[in-house]
Amino acid sequence: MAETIVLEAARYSPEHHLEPTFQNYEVPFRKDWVVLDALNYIKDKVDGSLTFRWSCRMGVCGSCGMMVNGEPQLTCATFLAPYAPGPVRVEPLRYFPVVRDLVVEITDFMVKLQKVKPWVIRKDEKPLSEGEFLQTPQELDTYKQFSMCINCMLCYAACPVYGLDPMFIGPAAIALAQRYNLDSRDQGSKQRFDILAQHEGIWGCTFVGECTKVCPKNVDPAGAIQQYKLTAAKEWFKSLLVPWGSR
Amino acid sequence: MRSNELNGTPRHTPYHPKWYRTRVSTYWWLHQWSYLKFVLRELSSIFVAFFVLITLLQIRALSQGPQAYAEFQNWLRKPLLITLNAVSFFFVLFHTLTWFNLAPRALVVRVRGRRVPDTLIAATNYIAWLAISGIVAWLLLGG
Amino acid sequence: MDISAHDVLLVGGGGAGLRAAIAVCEVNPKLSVAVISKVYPMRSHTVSAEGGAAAVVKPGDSLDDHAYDTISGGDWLCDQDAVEIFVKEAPEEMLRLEHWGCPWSRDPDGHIAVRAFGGMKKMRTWFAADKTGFHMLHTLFQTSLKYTTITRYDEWFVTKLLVDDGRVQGVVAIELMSGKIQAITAKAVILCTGGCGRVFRFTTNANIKNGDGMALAYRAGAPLKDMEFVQYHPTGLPFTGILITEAARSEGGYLLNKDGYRYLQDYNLGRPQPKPVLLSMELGPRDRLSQAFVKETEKGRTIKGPYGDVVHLDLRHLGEKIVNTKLPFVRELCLKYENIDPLKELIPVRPVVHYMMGGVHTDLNGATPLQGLYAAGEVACVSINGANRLGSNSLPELLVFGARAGSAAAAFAAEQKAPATPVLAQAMDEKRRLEEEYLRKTGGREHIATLRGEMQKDMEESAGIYRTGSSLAEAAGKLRQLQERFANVVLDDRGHTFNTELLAALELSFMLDVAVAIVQCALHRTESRGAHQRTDFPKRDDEKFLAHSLLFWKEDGKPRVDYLPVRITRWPPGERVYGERAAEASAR
Amino acid sequence: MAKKPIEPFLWALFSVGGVVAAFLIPIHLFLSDLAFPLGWLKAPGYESALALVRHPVSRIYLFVLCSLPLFHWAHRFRYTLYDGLQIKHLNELINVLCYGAAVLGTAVAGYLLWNFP
Ligand SMILES: Cc1cc2nc3c(=O)[nH]c(=O)nc-3n(C[C@H](O)[C@H](O)[C@H](O)COP(=O)(O)OP(=O)(O)OC[C@H]3O[C@@H](n4cnc5c(N)ncnc54)[C@H](O)[C@@H]3O)c2cc1C
Ligand code: SF4
Ligand code: F3S
Ligand code: FES
Repeated sequence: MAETIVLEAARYSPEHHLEPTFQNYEVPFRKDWVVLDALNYIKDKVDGSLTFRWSCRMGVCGSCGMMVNGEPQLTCATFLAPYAPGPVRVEPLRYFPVVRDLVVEITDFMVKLQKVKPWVIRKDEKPLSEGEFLQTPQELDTYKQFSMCINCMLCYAACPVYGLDPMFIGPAAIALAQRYNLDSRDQGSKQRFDILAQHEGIWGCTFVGECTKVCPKNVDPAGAIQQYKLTAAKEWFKSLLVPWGSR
Repeated sequence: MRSNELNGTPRHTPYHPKWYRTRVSTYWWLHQWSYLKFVLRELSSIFVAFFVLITLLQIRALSQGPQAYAEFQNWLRKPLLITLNAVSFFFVLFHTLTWFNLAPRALVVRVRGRRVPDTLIAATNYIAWLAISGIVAWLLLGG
Repeated sequence: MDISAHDVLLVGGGGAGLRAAIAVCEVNPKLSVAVISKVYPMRSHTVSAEGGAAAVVKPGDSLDDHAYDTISGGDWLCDQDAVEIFVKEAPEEMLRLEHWGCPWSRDPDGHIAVRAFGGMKKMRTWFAADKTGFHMLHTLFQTSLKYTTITRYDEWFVTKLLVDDGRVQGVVAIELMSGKIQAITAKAVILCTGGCGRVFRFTTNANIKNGDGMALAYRAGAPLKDMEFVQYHPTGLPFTGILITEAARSEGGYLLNKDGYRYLQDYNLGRPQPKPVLLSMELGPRDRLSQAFVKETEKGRTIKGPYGDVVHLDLRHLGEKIVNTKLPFVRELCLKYENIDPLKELIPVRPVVHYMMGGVHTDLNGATPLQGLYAAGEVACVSINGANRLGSNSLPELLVFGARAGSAAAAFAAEQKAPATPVLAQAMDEKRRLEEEYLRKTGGREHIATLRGEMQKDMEESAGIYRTGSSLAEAAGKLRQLQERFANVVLDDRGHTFNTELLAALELSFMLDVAVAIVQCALHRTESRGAHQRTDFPKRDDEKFLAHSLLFWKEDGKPRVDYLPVRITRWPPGERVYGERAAEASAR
Repeated sequence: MAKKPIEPFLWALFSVGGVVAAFLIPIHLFLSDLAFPLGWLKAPGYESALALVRHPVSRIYLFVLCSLPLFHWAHRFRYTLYDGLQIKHLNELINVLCYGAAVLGTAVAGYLLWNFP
């Protein structure tokens, strides 16, 4: 086993570069190191200007997503070992504008997230004095998977449709909308319908399915979107049959 | 205007972020095997349409009488047609496989509150597919 | 210089910050609220809490039981009026979160499920599988999106509180994306910046937990309280500090030293049995287990690893079935983040810093003695955690005191006039300071990582699980040197755009202040209580120290320590007993 | 709702067409376009083929077999053109071509089968 491994890190600073370049760093190679450890080694010992986001180092905060050898990965959950003998290429998440080095701009997602109204919508609030909403484990199970999203943006970096059309609401935001639609406590699916059922919503998705494949938390956004298409189609036929119905 | 960009230094206004955007290549679907597979899956629809075309021609030939029907059968034997149809067959099979594997994700089936595993649904699909194919073959081969 | 103005300003977008922000909106929808956070809110460290959140809901449980568990667990250093408020309001707050959509785990009949937790006599810990903090944080964040009066400053870093006329009137913050330094004024500021685990070398805490808020308040003139109480968790993974939950031991895991010997039997923690026995051996209390580890190390019976000494947690005898059904997350963490399979390999573990009991001194409404400044969450010390926090009390604390601080700040802000101009001059000064000391500095040769490493090492060696007067005095000296060397720090990165190295430098300067605070408080408390264990003063001393330490900032760098009596309402100080004596006590 | 979007309807056609194509086309294609022409299996003679197709149930079956998969194709091909060639701006033209072809094919199928001798 080699003692060191080479990391090819993307570098870009709008103050100094016209476009990203790669810089090679040789780092120690250890069995228990993840890619993020190598990046931190560089930042601490070699080059303090290498820029990337991270926080929890346990795969739950969602900040450390990057492209590792062309695949979107959480760098705190991706060991160096399988990439030996290297080099390992580390780039910012694909399809997002690059702010600096390995940092991308995700405001776009934050805006879309708010648009799909990811909160419980009720016709009338239930007073606290009436206690909790009852929800059986089965009812919990219908949306639980979609509530596991850590907003890491790997799915966006995997979805070519998002790359081609930045207006596309995208996998995670739709999955989160669906998370609330399927929650037995929520009554807001109608309010979310018009946002989701437009071309930039579910219909833009061509079921490439890569979003689900790269998702580190098994959220299955691809499933969420297709399921929602089915719901939308059912609604369409229902409204055809009962045009005076609620919608 | 961008004179200073020629020597490699960007124009940058302090405190104004400037992002670098990469344009998605026209050949994006060639860059990754999974993307290519996706595009091939989508293109299988062309062969689906091609099959429909042949079938419509065949029905027309049939309705025009024995002569036309025989000519049509001969035409189908042409190497070009055989090749096309062979390719077509593989794509159509590819469509079937991907369709069955993906369908359970869109159509969640619950039995007594529990989600039926995707593999079980896919397996059911495959079995149904074999059965249907058997019936069709039996009918076409003259019962 | 750009300025923006709001009514109430939250520093921190974790559980406490978001709860407080929503509280402000609900109390007074006319107020303009700002949430400043150095990471996107949903990245805040609340996200990594696993176990659960305690609140009394089930029949057979009572508020008094919860209060007593909390107070005795805190070794009688909790303010009992605060604890009473806490246990009373926790169920309501947790319910509110349920109404907002938090996916709590359920009983088959659809009611909230609860689980047992260390130090809690009754089952009262609500949980959302093993991702409780994650679900709470995302529920709060997503719910906060519906309030249009909240303005978010995501990825902005607060460097200073603006104080004029004895009142906090805003902050100076850096926008990471652009490097812009600007003033954000407000009529009330609530600090919700979380803990400071990164002051130590091995910690379960995320990279962002640097005690920023403690240092900000302290420098602005608000006192810090009980800073000597730092909680260690006995089983963290070395190097990463990832937490291996207590459940691994309650399922029957063994702790072994380098000879494969269950060393806990040497420390008055009972005799080894093949099956786990409550309150004995591996199921002894967190602090005692951590202390035994130190003693083992002194005897040279721990295992030397690349990241310091470790002992082994042995789950191999539990078998695949138990590990996969009861401890799947433990296995996943070991496999994914440490490249170890607990079915076949021993897990190296060591005590790691987990939680900060102390923090910014506040009253029951989160108000600090400094007008206009509030604090809630781990950064604050109300105090309900006393000398030792019980597991699963922190998450409900965020909600209860976040909401209280939010309401109080809203009421305060509604009566204040807009901030005065002198604060803008201060903001200009701060901007100049940041540029001169970091971005445009010439010379300097100290590197951040080096200084940080030395600080963490010093803290671990002298202010760790066991402390003595001499080790603390030595640490105080070393920290003073480190602060001097810090003046000489140099950055590789002088850019404006997303300068994380500048952030790391500022965080280090905050951490150094916090480290000094911890050491000073520990030095002055000549007794042993809860998480604060002095080998030179091994006994609890209620006569002198049934009191909170208060630490005041002084310009000359020699902080002043003061004491504030603990507020006792109904539970006079008693004794904490463990091991065989605990069994005897409960038999009686 | 002011305007009824047609998207869900088109998607439903695509899906049903996809199901029909997945279940039925492989065996038809294999038999009629490969096995029979190549003589691997004995093709039904003119008379029996005529009799088979003449049956009303067969005619409906064949209509479905031709029409729905065409809409399946139209949907997929449209998106492949959008994304594969990055020509979404030609949106309307593409829609007219794809769905026009599918409608035309359906009409032809209807005409042929309705007027089948
Ligand atoms: C691994 C682990 C497991 C835990 N498990 C449990 C459990 O099971 N039960 C329990 O009750 N407790 C648990 N805890 C403790 C509990 O999670 C924390 O105490 C709590 O989440 C702290 O929340 P907070 O809102 O105070 O701070 P945080 O969530 O840490 O948020 C701090 C916020 O402040 C912001 N901030 C900080 N500094 C600045 C600055 N200078 N400028 C701008 N913004 C700033 C950050 O961006 C962040 O948004 C656990 C802790 C850990 C580490
Ligand atoms: S759906 Fe999965 S990949 Fe996408 S943001 Fe959420 S956790 Fe990340
Ligand atoms: S990859 Fe993209 S196209 Fe749909 S299935 Fe996933 S969102
Ligand atoms: S650092 Fe939090 S997910 Fe990787």
